[in-house]
Amino acid sequence: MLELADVHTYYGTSHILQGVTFSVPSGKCVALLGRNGAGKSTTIHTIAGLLKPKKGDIRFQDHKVSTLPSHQISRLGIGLVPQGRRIFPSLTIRENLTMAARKRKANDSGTDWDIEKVYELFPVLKEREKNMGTQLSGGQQQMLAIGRALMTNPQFLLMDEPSEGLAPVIIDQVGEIVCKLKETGLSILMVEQNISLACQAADEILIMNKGTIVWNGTPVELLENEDIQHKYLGVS
Amino acid sequence: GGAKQETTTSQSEKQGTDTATEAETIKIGLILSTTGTFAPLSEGIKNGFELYLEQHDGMLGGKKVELKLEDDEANPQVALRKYRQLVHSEKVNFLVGPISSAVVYALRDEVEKDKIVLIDANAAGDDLAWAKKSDYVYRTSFSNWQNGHSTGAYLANNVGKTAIAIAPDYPAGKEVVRAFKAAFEEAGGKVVKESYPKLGTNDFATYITDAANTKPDLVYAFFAGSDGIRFVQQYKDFGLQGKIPLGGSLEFGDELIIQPTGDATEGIISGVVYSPYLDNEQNNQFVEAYQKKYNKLPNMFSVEGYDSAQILDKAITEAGSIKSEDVIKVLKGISFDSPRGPITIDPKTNNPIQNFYVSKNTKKDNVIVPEVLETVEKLTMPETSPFPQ
Amino acid sequence: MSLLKVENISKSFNTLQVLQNVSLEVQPGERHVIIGPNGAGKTTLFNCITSHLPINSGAVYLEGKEISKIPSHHLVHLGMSRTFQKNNLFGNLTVEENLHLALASTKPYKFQVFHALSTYKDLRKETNEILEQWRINDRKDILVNNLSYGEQRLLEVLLAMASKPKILLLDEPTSGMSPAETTQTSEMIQSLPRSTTLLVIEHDMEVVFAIADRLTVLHHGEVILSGTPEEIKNNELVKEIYFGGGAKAHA
Amino acid sequence: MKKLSIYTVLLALFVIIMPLLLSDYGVNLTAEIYIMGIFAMSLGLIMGFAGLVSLGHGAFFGIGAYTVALGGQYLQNTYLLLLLSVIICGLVALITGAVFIRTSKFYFLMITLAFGQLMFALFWQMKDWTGGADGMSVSAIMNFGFGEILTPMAIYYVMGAAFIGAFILLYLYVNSPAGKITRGVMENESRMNALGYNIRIYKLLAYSLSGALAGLAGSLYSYYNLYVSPDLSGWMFSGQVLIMVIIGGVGTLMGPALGSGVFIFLQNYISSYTERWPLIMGALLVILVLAGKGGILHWFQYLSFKFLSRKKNTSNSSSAKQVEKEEVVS
Amino acid sequence: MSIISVQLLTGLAYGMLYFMIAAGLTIILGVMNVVNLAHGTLFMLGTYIAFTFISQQYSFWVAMLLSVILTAILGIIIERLLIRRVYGKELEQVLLTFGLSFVIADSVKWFWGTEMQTIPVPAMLDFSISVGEMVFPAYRLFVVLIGCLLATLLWYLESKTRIGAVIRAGVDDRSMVGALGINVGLVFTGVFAFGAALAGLSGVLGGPLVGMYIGMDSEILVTSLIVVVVGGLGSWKGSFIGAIIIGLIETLGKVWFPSLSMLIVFLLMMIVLIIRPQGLFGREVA
Ligand SMILES: Nc1ncnc2c1ncn2[C@@H]1O[C@H](COP(=O)(O)OP(=O)(O)OP(=O)(O)O)[C@@H](O)[C@H]1O
Ligand SMILES: Nc1ncnc2c1ncn2[C@@H]1O[C@H](COP(=O)(O)OP(=O)(O)OP(=O)(O)O)[C@@H](O)[C@H]1O
Ligand SMILES: [Mg+2]
Ligand SMILES: [Mg+2]
Repeated sequence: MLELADVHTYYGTSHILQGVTFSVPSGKCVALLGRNGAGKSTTIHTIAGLLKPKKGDIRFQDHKVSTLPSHQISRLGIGLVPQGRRIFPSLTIRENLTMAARKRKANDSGTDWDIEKVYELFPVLKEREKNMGTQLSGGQQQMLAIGRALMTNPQFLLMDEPSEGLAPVIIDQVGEIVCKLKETGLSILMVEQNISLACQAADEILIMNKGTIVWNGTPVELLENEDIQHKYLGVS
Repeated sequence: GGAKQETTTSQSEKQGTDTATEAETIKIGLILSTTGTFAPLSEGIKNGFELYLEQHDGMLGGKKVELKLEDDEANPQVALRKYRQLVHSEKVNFLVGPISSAVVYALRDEVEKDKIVLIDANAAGDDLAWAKKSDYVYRTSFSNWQNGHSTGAYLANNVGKTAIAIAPDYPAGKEVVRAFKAAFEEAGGKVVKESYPKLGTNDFATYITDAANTKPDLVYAFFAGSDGIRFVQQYKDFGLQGKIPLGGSLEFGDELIIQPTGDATEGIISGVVYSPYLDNEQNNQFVEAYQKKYNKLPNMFSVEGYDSAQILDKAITEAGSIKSEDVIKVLKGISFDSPRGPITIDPKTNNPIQNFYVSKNTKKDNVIVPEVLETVEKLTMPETSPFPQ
Repeated sequence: MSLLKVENISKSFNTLQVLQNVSLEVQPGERHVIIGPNGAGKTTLFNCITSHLPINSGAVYLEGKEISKIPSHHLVHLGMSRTFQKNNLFGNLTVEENLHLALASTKPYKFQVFHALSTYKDLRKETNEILEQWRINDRKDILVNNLSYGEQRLLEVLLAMASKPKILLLDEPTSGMSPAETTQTSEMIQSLPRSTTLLVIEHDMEVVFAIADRLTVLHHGEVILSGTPEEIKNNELVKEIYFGGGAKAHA
Repeated sequence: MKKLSIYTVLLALFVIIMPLLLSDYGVNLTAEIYIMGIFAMSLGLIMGFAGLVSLGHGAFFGIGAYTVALGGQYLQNTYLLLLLSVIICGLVALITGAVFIRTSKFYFLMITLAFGQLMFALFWQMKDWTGGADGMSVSAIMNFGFGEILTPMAIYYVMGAAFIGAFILLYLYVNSPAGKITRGVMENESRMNALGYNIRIYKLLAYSLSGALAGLAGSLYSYYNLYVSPDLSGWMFSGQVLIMVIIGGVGTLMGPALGSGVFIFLQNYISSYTERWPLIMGALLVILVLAGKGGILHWFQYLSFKFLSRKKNTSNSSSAKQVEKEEVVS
Repeated sequence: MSIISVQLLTGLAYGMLYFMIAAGLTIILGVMNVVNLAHGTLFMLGTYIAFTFISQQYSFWVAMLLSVILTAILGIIIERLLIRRVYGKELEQVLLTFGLSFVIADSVKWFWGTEMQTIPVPAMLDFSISVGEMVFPAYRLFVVLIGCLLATLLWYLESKTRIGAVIRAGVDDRSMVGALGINVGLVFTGVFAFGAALAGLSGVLGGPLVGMYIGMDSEILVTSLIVVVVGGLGSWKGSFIGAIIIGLIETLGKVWFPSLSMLIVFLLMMIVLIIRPQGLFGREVA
């Protein structure tokens, strides 16, 4: 569904992504792990069109997206849950959700997300819908960010550390949500620090280090491979 | 300390005049306010000046003239900087200038020091003729006192005895009104109320409705530029035109206000020094030439510019020199024929003695024309200020 | 005497009651961790303790002295320092300059207007010590905006520690850090001298149980339980509202 | 410290050499540029190092100028008059600043605008003392105890020295702990607060210092121009200085002074050659912005940075960055 | 009609005119975070363009329409070519729009000359309503009406459409809005053009009241900036109330404090900001 081929991205003169190649099959969840500063967010941003790759090719379904502006990429059906939530502070919670709303394309068959469905998923958002976005607690904001991405009715979801700042019980819930979303046909690329969440939700694991993919395999393989865990994830 | 300052600067100044006398051309610095609200006034002066030059082969007093135009932005601080540039760098021989009185007062001290002749083509501050009179500054336009004084007697004798006076809250406004008030009350009238809206007021409704309420015999107003246009317009909109006679300063009889406001100016009585419809030989020629060159009617400012050139022409010719000391001897008391009538510079005030034409704006062949009701002959400023300080 | 004592404080935003009669005591040298579901009021509690928000009722005492009305910047000089849940750094300054600013606040020369800051040796020395200790010497000239998120998180903690506080309030210090950095930070927190008392909000259970002497559980703005890690771990209610099936509670 | 000595020597050389290259008028204009340079630096200080953008800085310039104009009628001592202006302006800045800094950003801009207009109106309406809209001549003559300073050349050197003095003062301040802390306050108020700083005190300190310096510039201007009018406090003038600061480069010390030089020079010369000077000036400003490096000084830094990094391509990026950062204060 | 009611109406009419000018400014400034110092010149341009068409014998209404369209197009050009490059850089915006205002104002002077003019009141409104002894020009009532219509339109756009939220979000975090599938560039161009069109519209409607002259741009700019600040940034409702307050204070101030007429609005702004540093309706700065 999504394919990256030899993608290079720079910040000014610093070469961050140094030839990233991987693909995310339809209806699957791929988790991207790696230490801080490895380039995970940069990868997500490059796919979402917030950064332009200098070299390489990104294809989504039949489209070459690496040259498109971000709003067109989003309209192709790629949703983004960014790192740090990036809630709009001058909008109320309801507005944060409604401003993103977009109808699902007629020809695909996933669940049609609307504000009621999102409220069902995260009831606390409904309680506080008149509050400004930044008046939520950190974890609540994370829920809002996920809800906002769902409002665009994506076929493909980019999630940058969705579990950050969430209580364990909610993390479990996020895992469940991810699985549910997969069932509705959504594909997901998820950056995660929480290895157990990643292993629970993902079908495939990628490990990134210094701007390249250094390992890939299934969750089971990763859990068995203490070497890799230690070397690239710093798990002792 | 003043004496010392003079000696130190006069040296560099002497150099300037020396080189200039040798040269064939004379340099004239034109300090006007070409940006901002004074732009139309400045354009008139510049046009008039250039017209005179064109008619005289670009020469004044038999010498080729090089004009240097500078914009003072109606700000005395900027004007001083431009002044220094003109005098110290460009080494001009004469200055013609400013629109604003604040600028003329700022320049006055400097020209005294540098001994440069300044022909005041517009700035009307009274004090320039009195406390701040300078041997180097000669006015070709008119003073606020003259402007306010000119209609006072006529209005009291012919229109009514009680008046409300309105003028903007800045020195010119106050000076015109005090002169008007003195003349009006001397002739038996009474100014019952004075109001001073801020300069650049958008809305005079408050003052106009107040006037409607007070019911004086007449309203006397002094407003220039866009303020004047708005005032006249709103005087009509609020139904006072034709109800309470409006008398005013010479601006209300000038093309600059009549042309854009049209019918709204009908009936206003003002004391003009100039109108393109004045019938004298000088003026007929002038209007024709001006219209030919600029494709529009001249206004009072065009004449000010024209006369500034004319007075310099005459003075240089008569003095046979462009040295300031020689020229100022001639300038005192000089007379010439302007499109507005005969003019003499009063040596007591360095201010022109000239006719004022009390006129009423009247519609003729679909255009508004100031029709002369009475001529105030040879209006001279008093030698010292008649007002208590 | 307890170092920090929170007595019956309540806080509401308009009609929303966020804290209700919260009381809490932290003994000198203690490592006290606050846990609770999202939106329980943990960050708000911090804001109330540090005077970033005015409290509606109750009082906060530091070493027996009431501090509820003392402006937040002054608390630093009484020995209380904090980090923010959302990174709050000097993005356009370098790492080194960030540390300089953090260190200078307790220096007598902070109102000095003539001597260059760089001439103060003690400041340079302390900065270098921190840079060395955390092995970020090579990052010192980088603008903070250009650091990755996890690196910024670390700096957030370092800034708060610079004033050598008696009590340090950390709001989710390891959120957004990779397991490696999390371990490192957790170790760093543990290695802090006992002279620094800690009050920590954290969602990472590994970290929580690695550092906590005592735990307080906050739920809907109320303290529902306070006790030793063992007590908390085995509490059914906490399992239900927070740990979620207890699956990872024992990591 | 070493850097400062180098800058000071360079500036001093500049001040000494310029008269050899310039005409009388050029010297005179440069003296004015020094004064405006001090004024622009004072505004640049709060804009670039405290994040306070003021559209009423002319208020202090005006107060300084009128202090000399009015005080000069009773006092002869130049030191005393200058000191008086500086103190009055510093105090006024302290008092008004205490109220103004409660507002932020655009609101600060507008409340200072109102303050400037207030002073403007005051000078305008106290006609008996200030001559009102017509302005007043200044009778004070500069005398530092070595005789009266009257020749344009002497005035030039006084202004040049004052300029260098102001630069040194600001350089010291900007690099001092208080200066750096103020910069931190500009970057992130809430963090500075959490770190234990009273942010208001630092803002106020910068604002008062800036006001006092603007007052000094105003009082020097009074001596230089020998004529003052309310326009010195008007918003047009304040706006012009603001533009000078931005042209020169916000966040640098010398930038604003450079900006004032360029602005005054251009405005003077373009307007002598064409009546269309506003159009050309405006277009130049637009082009400067579109070129996208910030102010003029930023351009210098950018070019010299390029030059340097080409020369020593061995130096890695972090040390190159260091160069860039250090130059910022110059 | 008593004197005081005439004065109140006058104040209201001016307030509405200020509102129309300030609305464009506040939308661009508060909502897109762009300080548009060229707003005054767009206002001026509106007047001059309308004057040209009217003197070519077009009706007032046609001239108004054309003027609005042309200023909107100019707005599009300005946003696309210039403003676009300085989003988020406030000081550069100041420099850019200041330079632009110089360029536009001087071009106007170049093209139209320095003559002062007025735009005649449209014939169908060229009458006065008199009650008792007092007279009130109908055109001013018309201006009040248009002001109210504009307020209604803005209210509708804000509360009944998504556009308001999208724009505010765009200011908070532009690239995030893009990542949600909204073409921020287009939205911002639209908003800027709308603001410019409002400037043009108020230029035409203000023509019969304030006239047409070189230098009108800066006077109008300062007043409208004050309106925006008194009302509170980014809130058109604030500007609405602020404009009415300023219109009334200016009018009544002439009666009550004649000696303060020069600085009454500045004083008002100062007092408002001292009491409420974020303006009357501005959001509290967090
Ligand atoms: N705006 C920027 N300018 C320059 N360099 C940047 C910028 N943002 C990130 N970097 C650098 O790019 C590298 C990769 O950053 P990225 O944010 O992709 O890391 P990450 O893998 O997402 O880390 P984390 O887990 O901390 O979020 C880091 O070394 C960082 O310093
Ligand atoms: N400024 C505010 N205005 C209104 N409500 C607020 C404000 N700040 C926080 N809240 C609400 O108060 C409650 C407590 O928030 P707080 O940030 O303290 O939660 P928390 O325990 O830190 O949660 P998390 O673990 O998600 O960070 C939440 O429901 C939040 O929405
Ligand atoms: Mg990341
Ligand atoms: Mg929290």
